[in-house]
Amino acid sequence: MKFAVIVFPGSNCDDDMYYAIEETLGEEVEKVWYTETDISDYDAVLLPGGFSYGDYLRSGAIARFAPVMESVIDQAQRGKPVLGICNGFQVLLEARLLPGAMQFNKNLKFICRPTPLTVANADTMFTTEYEQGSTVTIPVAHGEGNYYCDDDTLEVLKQNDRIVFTYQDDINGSAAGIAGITNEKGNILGMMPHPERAVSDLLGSTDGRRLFQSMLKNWRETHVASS
Amino acid sequence: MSLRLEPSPQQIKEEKIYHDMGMTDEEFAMAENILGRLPNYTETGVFSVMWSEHCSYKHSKVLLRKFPSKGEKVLQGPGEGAGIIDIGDRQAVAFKAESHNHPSAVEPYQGAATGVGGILRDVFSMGAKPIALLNSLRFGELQSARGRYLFEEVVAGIAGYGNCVGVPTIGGEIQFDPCYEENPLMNAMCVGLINHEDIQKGVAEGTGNTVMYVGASTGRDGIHGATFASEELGEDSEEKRPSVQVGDPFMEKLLMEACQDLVQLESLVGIQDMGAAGLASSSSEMASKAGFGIEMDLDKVPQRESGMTPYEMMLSESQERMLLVVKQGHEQEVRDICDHWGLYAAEVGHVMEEQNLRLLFEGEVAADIPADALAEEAPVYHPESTEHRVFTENQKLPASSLPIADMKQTLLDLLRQPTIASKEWVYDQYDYMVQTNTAVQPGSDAAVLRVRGTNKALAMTTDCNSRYIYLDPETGGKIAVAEAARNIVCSGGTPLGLTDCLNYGSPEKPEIYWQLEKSTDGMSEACSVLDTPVIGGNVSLYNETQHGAVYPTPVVGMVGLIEDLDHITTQSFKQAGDIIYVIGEAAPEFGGSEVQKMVEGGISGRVPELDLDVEKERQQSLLEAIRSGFVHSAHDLAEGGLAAALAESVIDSGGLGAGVTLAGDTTAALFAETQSRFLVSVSPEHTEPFENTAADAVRIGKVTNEPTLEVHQSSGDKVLQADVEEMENAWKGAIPCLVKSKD
Amino acid sequence: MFKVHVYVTLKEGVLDPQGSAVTDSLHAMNYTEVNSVRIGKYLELEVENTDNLEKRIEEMCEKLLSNPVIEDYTYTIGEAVSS
Amino acid sequence: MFKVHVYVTLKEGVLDPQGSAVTDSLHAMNYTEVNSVRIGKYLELEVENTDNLEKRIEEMCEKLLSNPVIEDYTYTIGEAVSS
Ligand SMILES: Nc1ncnc2c1ncn2[C@@H]1O[C@H](COP(=O)(O)OP(=O)(O)O)[C@@H](O)[C@H]1O
Ligand SMILES: [Mg+2]
Repeated sequence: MKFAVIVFPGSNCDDDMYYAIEETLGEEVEKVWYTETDISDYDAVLLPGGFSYGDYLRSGAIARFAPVMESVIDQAQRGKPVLGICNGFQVLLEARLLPGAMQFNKNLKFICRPTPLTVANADTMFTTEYEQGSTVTIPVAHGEGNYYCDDDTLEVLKQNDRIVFTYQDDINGSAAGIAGITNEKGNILGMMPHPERAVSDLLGSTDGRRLFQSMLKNWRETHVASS
Repeated sequence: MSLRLEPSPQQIKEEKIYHDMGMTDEEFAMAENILGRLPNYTETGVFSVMWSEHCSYKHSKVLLRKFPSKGEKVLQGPGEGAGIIDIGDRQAVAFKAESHNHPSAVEPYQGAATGVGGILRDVFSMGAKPIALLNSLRFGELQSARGRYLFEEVVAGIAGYGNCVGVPTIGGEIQFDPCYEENPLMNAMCVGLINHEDIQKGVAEGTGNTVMYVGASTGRDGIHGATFASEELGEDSEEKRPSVQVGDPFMEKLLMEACQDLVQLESLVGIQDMGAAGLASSSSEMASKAGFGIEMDLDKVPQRESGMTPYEMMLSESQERMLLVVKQGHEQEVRDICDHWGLYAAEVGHVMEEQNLRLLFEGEVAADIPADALAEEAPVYHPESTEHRVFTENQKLPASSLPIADMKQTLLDLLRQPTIASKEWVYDQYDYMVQTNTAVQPGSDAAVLRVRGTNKALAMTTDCNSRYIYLDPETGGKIAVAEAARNIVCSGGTPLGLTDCLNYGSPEKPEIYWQLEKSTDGMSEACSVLDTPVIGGNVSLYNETQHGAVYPTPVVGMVGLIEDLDHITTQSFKQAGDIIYVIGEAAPEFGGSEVQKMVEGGISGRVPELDLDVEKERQQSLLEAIRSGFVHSAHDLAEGGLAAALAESVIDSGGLGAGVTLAGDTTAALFAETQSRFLVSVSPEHTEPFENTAADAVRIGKVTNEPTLEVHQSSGDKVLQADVEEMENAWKGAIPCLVKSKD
Repeated sequence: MFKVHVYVTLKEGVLDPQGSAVTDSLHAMNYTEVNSVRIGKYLELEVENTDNLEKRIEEMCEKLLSNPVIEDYTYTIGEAVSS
Repeated sequence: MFKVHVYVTLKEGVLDPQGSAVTDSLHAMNYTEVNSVRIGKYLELEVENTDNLEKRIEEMCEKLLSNPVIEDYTYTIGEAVSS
């Protein structure tokens, strides 16, 4: 499986994402600079966390218009797995690939800490290696992670099982404790916590590994099935 | 040139306009003498910033020479952006600390943010990749609204900048004391990783080579920042407010990435950041170090505002800028890299044989000064020194014991002291995990980062208990170094060396100069004995207001090498049944201690004694025990003594407790801040070899499964019992509670 | 050249954590006459005269300067200024 | 009750990194007619009628709503609204 880690000017968790794939999956992974216009060669697209363009104006707002995004949107619409973590999630929201928007954390401060999450849907291509309802500890690191959407949208998310991770404590004010959601088709996941920071005991948790393993497993299954 | 409404050289001299720039009559005369004519306005400005305390160290140079700065592993000592120490495998660490006190007093968010930006550039301009940021902060008490405002904004500024550039802020220290109320301290440290072959220097050599300017354009911000940092904060500091610089961490991130590519160029001759005194210092220093000159055409300097004068351009402290020298004909290589990162690179001048800094502007020579005169030949002062009366008086005081009746209440109160209390409220705002190397997060004695691709790790810490230094500068200076080393050792590392950041009042006051002298003596001695060379640092003087000077605060930033990931050790207890030891015996030493300040409302008397040989011996044996795998947890005893250390070791242990029995005077055993002591836990099967290794270790009790801390006297009487939960609430709740209180 | 002023505000009904915090601080400072504060953005653009100036500004606002999911915008075109 | 509008802008000469990044982004999106963007804050306050309304608003602006070290502010008092 071949992963693309999209790199925008000012991206800062791109290396972390790269290493997480390399170290936990041993699969092919490349950093793709924001000026690329065709990423159809890759099997999955990873939008890394941290910041992009300094997160000026609104997190993800400027990155959303980077040249590479046209191809990202195209691939996403064709059903390729797209994972946006933290800033990547914000970019997906700005690009309207996922519904809603981010606001400042309710305490108005950046928050960095390992955070207990509930796996609210273990039946997505990103989460099959988790158990439904289980607790995983994955760090967050964000200033704008307070997820907002209107009531109708929230209802749709709930009805269609599109809420994938929720915070066990209300750390940032997110609607319904949302930490991660998918699109309708289920091939796009946006989440604020950083699974790529939870891939080794040395760093304090390995709970993020199963997310990447799920992606690989599901890709292999569909790939083997279809070929 | 009437377009600039600048005073003529004659006017500058007659009306003593140089006084406004911080130059004395003698200094102006020196400048006149060097030039053999009267300096014009631009030249006077350039002299004044280059000869400011901040850039020239004119009052501290003599003292800095005492620091041992050599060592087998030292690849780069003081004199460049950052010092560098070998860590094996052709890798090295580059690190440096720097103060941003005055800017932080005036505009705390931006002051702190640009402090972080500046220290990062010092490190990545050496060719290193920044892997960690630390800081050392001092504020007034949090009971005051201004103290809280500065504290919150400085922390937010550090977070805002560091998080955005993607370098983890993994550690630091904070103390609160009324002496910092008006004059907070903001010291930032950066640690970078570098391959030996990538080490760069800030030199401009080779006649004809091209001088290039990369990064943000130059604006009118921060003009005279260096002079500003060399003056006392007074009423008119408000007026200097427009000199506040605003940081652009996004630009910094691009610059940092670009530099990592630029240093790979064969054709790169030298590189230096534009820090204090901006273009003036980077150009003259690069020329002077190389023994060449630079001619710069100021019309080519990227400018953010129109109508800027040479004076303004040379003195601007706009952030996120670098000066490069590249071999003639290879400019395009630099441009290509910069283009990739979306940065603008301008050719602004060239290296010349004649060792001058020559500035052209609108076709005329705007300044022409020998580079050495600016960078090397600043006046050196040997200020007068008089023993500080605080020391004299406190030495006479008899050792006093503290009347403590309720041990438990005292412990809980101590845990609530903001200097001891958990700093989680602070580091929660710092991204301390980005780059995914953080093996020991903020909260333990030293933070630990693995070195990716190796089995090694680096431990780092900042330290300085300025109360000791205030009462007894020499002993306090030794303690600052020793304590930093203790923190490194407790985490399993060998101290490699240190950077310092010397924050004092006005050196022109003999008693302050004496503090500076004595404390650096103490530090030097400790560095020699503990084998921790000083590889860089920074001096920040004039930290005083009409209410007096801050405590002398020589912050120590230390880095240590952990040779095997298995040696990484933290302070929390790990396992019920483990045996608890204290290395080193307590004496009734309370002078300058946290408990004294709390109980008596102030500090006085003699500070704890420090025997450096004992210190060294204990550090070495503890390290050996750790490396042999005997030690489950290690914590140095510092503010709040053994009581605070025991509490901290149980609070983060995930539900464990401890039961200990203490011999002798319980108040001293629990709360004294006697030096060279450690709290260690060891699994039962290793007690024998551990005791053989750590000769001064005394068994005091056991880690238990009950989440309580129990302390008994040897008579069997219980002196203290506290639930982990109540200790944790006191310790973790203190700062959030103080910050929320509004008066 | 025109100076264009863009005002971006949170949609009605969207909570404004920053605004609430500022309201609380004002109350703590005894400005109890303030009932509420909502915080938005104020952008000043210098724009060359072009065809369809208004349409282009609206596009910029919708695409980049505001996020229509939670924000509204208004703008005014100021006096022509010499560049 | 009055609706008060406060506009907080960066002082002239103070760097506006956000504004520059937005300008660059607009250019990349082909809005090259935009010469510059400066980003400030726009606050809407609902304030009960009090004596010295203007003075109190100015105080709030100076103490809390703007940072006088790097920012300027202006304000307008809108129509009275029923609370
Ligand atoms: N207190 C100190 N101890 C040791 N070295 C110091 C000290 N202060 C300054 N230095 C060294 O002097 C050199 C010049 O310092 P500085 O002017 O702060 O550098 P920069 O302009 O790069 O910030 C640096 O190499 C620095 O490490
Ligand atoms: Mg520097």
